[in-house]
Amino acid sequence: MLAKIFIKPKKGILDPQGKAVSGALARLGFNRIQDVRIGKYIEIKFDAGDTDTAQSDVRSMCETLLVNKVIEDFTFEIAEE
Amino acid sequence: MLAKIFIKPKKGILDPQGKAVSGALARLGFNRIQDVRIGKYIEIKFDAGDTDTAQSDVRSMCETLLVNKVIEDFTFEIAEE
Amino acid sequence: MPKIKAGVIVFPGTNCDRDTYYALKQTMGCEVDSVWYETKTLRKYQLIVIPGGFSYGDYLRAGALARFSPVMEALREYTEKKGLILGICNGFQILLEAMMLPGAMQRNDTLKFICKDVQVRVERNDTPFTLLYKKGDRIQIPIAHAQGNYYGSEQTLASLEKQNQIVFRYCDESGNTTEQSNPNGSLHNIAGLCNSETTILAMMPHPERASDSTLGNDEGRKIFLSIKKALS
Amino acid sequence: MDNVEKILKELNLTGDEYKKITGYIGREPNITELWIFSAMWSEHCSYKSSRPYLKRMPSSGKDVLIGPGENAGVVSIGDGLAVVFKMESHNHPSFIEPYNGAATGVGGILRDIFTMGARPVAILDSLRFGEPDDDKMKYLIDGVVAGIAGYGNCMGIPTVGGEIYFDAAYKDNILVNAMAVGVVPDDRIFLAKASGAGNPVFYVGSKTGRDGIHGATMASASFTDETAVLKPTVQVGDPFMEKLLMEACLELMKTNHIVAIQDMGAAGLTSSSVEMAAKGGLGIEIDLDKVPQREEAMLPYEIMLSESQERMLLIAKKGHEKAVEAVFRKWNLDVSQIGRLIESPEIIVKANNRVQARLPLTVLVDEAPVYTRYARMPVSVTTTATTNASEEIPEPKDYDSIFIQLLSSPTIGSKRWAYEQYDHSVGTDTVIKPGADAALIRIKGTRKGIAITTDGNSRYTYLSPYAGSGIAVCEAARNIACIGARPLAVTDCLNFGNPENPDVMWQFIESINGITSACLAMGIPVVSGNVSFYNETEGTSIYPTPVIGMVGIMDTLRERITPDFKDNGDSIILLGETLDECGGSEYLKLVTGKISGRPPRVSPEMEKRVIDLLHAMNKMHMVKSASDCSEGGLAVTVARCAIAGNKGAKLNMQWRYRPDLELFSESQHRIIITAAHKHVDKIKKMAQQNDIACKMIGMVGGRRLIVNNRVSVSVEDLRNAYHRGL
Ligand SMILES: Nc1ncnc2c1ncn2[C@@H]1O[C@H](COP(=O)(O)OP(=O)(O)O)[C@@H](O)[C@H]1O
Ligand SMILES: [Mg+2]
Repeated sequence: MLAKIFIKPKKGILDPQGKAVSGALARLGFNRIQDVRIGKYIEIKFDAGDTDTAQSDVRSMCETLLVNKVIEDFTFEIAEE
Repeated sequence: MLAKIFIKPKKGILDPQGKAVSGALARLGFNRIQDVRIGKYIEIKFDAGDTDTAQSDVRSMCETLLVNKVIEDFTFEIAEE
Repeated sequence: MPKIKAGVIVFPGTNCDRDTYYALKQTMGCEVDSVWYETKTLRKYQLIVIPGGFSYGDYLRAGALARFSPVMEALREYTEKKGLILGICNGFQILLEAMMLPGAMQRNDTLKFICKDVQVRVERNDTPFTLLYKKGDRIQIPIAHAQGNYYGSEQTLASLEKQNQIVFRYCDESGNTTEQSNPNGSLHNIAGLCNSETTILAMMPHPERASDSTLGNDEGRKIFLSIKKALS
Repeated sequence: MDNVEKILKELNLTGDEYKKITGYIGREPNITELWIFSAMWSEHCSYKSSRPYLKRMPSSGKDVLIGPGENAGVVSIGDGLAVVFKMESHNHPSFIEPYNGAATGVGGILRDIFTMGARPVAILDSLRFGEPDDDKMKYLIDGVVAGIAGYGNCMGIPTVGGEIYFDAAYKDNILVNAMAVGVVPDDRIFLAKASGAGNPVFYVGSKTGRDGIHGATMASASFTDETAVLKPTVQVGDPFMEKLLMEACLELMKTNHIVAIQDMGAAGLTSSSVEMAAKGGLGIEIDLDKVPQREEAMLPYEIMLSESQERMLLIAKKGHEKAVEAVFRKWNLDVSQIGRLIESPEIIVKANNRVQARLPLTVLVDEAPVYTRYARMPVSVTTTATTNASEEIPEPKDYDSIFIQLLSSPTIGSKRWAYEQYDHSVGTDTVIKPGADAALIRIKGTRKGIAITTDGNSRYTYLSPYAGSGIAVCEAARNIACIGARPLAVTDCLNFGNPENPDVMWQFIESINGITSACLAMGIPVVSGNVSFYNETEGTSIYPTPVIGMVGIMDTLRERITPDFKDNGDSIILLGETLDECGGSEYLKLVTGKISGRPPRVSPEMEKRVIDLLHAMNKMHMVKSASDCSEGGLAVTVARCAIAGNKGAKLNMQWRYRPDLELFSESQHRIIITAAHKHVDKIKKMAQQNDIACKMIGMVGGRRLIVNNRVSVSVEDLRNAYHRGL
């Protein structure tokens, strides 16, 4: 299986990196940027019996290790490769 | 528009962070992990006349700034929010 | 003989500019300007230093945002006239992002910021930056970075080796370039690179922190003295 | 207001306090006003449980330019220069989000320094964690260390020292204290004291979000499950922004455009505006619509209470507005004139063209409640602190192995794993780096150096807050002396449990008394500090943990001493007396797992004599190396000197006590020095004249550390044990 995990800063939480990149894009002439948020993209290849197990495995990986729930939100997708 | 950009380490490039996370997941008991790759997830909200312009804008943001093509690959999606 | 004129570029977030300024004055006795990142020409200088620090907070990738500053245009023009450029730490990262040297920096393979003294071996002394060293000299010098893990594709590495562009490599106390002595995972133990014309030197270690015996180490001093000699 | 009780509870105000408020202002406060009160009257801002006791500490001295009360203390060091320093805690935020909690702690203390016009030259961090053996604690440790590194490194200010202790008492309440030191010309010091009614008030730096709205309240409450609900308010630090803010402020401070400046720390805009105006005896009017905002639809109280980082409030001179704005624009920073000073001593807060709050400043500042809390000696002091520790320790069969275990224990072992992540050489002023007894920072353009250290052993303070706190001062002074400097002044960070608990209050008062008597005896003033109460979780308090930050001065860098053994054949000399004192020691804990017994005896008078003696001997160029004895005792000190110098040593002890007790006793007021053999007689004589015990205990040389017929370990093995890491 292949899990694709998308992590981003929670709403309301300052994202200094996004802010800096937003400024840089504007200086480069992309001047209709409203907001930039930068997070992590994680791909995990793993074995799991079926999609349901895979779903619950990935959720628990996110919650225990991959995501800092105090400041980040996440979503994920699972494909059978 | 909302662009979702997925950046990951190029194939063949050692990803030390991915390796560390893979080890940590194994220690947590997720023992059928084959590979972990860690990259960036970027969301950009911006104005663009139509999807075609948006497409080409985002591609050029990636190629000029957001992605370092020596070590990274990217894909993106655009939604009309 | 007129005094050498050097410029130290200051980006928002640069933080070794004052250290570098001081070291240039102390070692080379040259005239030094702090050069604001919006400057449009560098014609009056014989040496430009891009110092260490966290330009634009090192956000996105170290050096990625600095690369688009106005002064970088001026720097390109300056290279055409064969002026000398020394990039230290963040300066190295910026030169890579600006594609003035090949390759890219990844995070240290320890995944941590590392600040300590390391040993590097001088691979060539026929550059303006190293002419007072002997080839094979081993010098102790501090590093302080989170992204100093040099990566180049196989072709890039082959060409760097072939053209002899590797100026410093991490090594052990006996001068051997072992895996153990490589602090950050850099391919081919690369700690410093030059361009093929040897007018640009980019290095992760900080010579300005190893140029004053009061600080317990002046083994990097000869880099500045070499430049002085080359320009005189 | 409906439901006053519920609101008061959320705001951490008591019913009596509410009554006081209505009495003073002669009406019911509205919700914005009540929030302002809750912030200004919080423990964190008002020091309502601690104020009377803090006054006991000596705070003046001939070199003190500014004592407690300003953003940081300022002490003259001659040559027209002064050092500015302070320590602060960021405990609760770091437990919730270790990386950002620690990072913003560093950011906050740095702002306190450059607010005063000083360029920060060093950071130190004093950390307390639970035992490093579970995943949660490892996560906290990694995050905190990385957060400190992340902020300080980006700012380009070296983190040059600190300390890390591990003890189960901190399992659910870690401590993260950060200290910063700056240097300023003594005629360019800026204060947070407003002047000139009509002068404009400027807001600069990051935009305001809903970050840390409960910050001051959270720091004034214990941890319960309810505090966990406050999580979304966590602050994220932006060191890049702070670097720009610092450079812009320092640039502005070279001009004559501003009259006062204050960072927005705890309780953000509220405390900075109220304090600046109140200090100047003026009032202030601010319009929240002019405050740069990051989030939509923020309520007035949210803007007033936000603890978004990297923001400053300053008062400019009327007519200089354009010039002020130009400096901040150059650095790409948000700057906005949000109000002005007024004659009448009150704060007027407007938003949406309406007055949202209007309160008299004297009530907010001077009438804040003061509590004389009930204090009582805890039972533990009589039960655990009076046992005879040495009787509980069986003599080891294998000295080598116990020695190696001690050397590699988390608290004693080298903290290289942490300080290698800190850029400690940026600035090109770090003459003595982390790893020695104290750090030494040179001041370019002079021959001077400043020495800095932090100290505080909370096992001692748990067993005897008075003695333990005195020891912290003594040890700090000794560490300063060991690198060849003279102690100058102290900043403190007093981390305690819940002051409403009489046990804790007793610990707090005893601790203040201990610091006070040690500082008085040694002539060292306390010029700044911070109190952090409510370090408890579900009713269990941490050990009382006063941390002492000390700054010393060295007139010429040539006087510096380092701990490493220098030459084979040098004599190893012990200054000070070893007693059978293993109470509260690392050795006792290692062998028995207990924290008990009487802590070592403390005598600030003797400490001063030892320090002065070392200083005198150093002036005569007789001291080749010096290092003090602290945790782990004499044996650990000798091992560290051997490792640092990469040289062995042979000790010939004349045992007064059982050898293990003598080797690992933590008696205070002791320093190990080395000297050329020809100086030994002179050294002994000087010691005798000053009534200080002095014994030659061995010689430098070889590749092993050998103690009589008990210990024999190679320097290599010592090094591996010491640097093993967690
Ligand atoms: N958190 C830390 N950050 C930076 N340096 C540290 C830290 N912890 C310890 N050190 C350094 O390691 C050395 C030894 O620390 P410690 O054992 O506390 O010293 P001492 O017993 O002399 O007070 C000192 O130089 C100290 O500054
Ligand atoms: Mg010490």
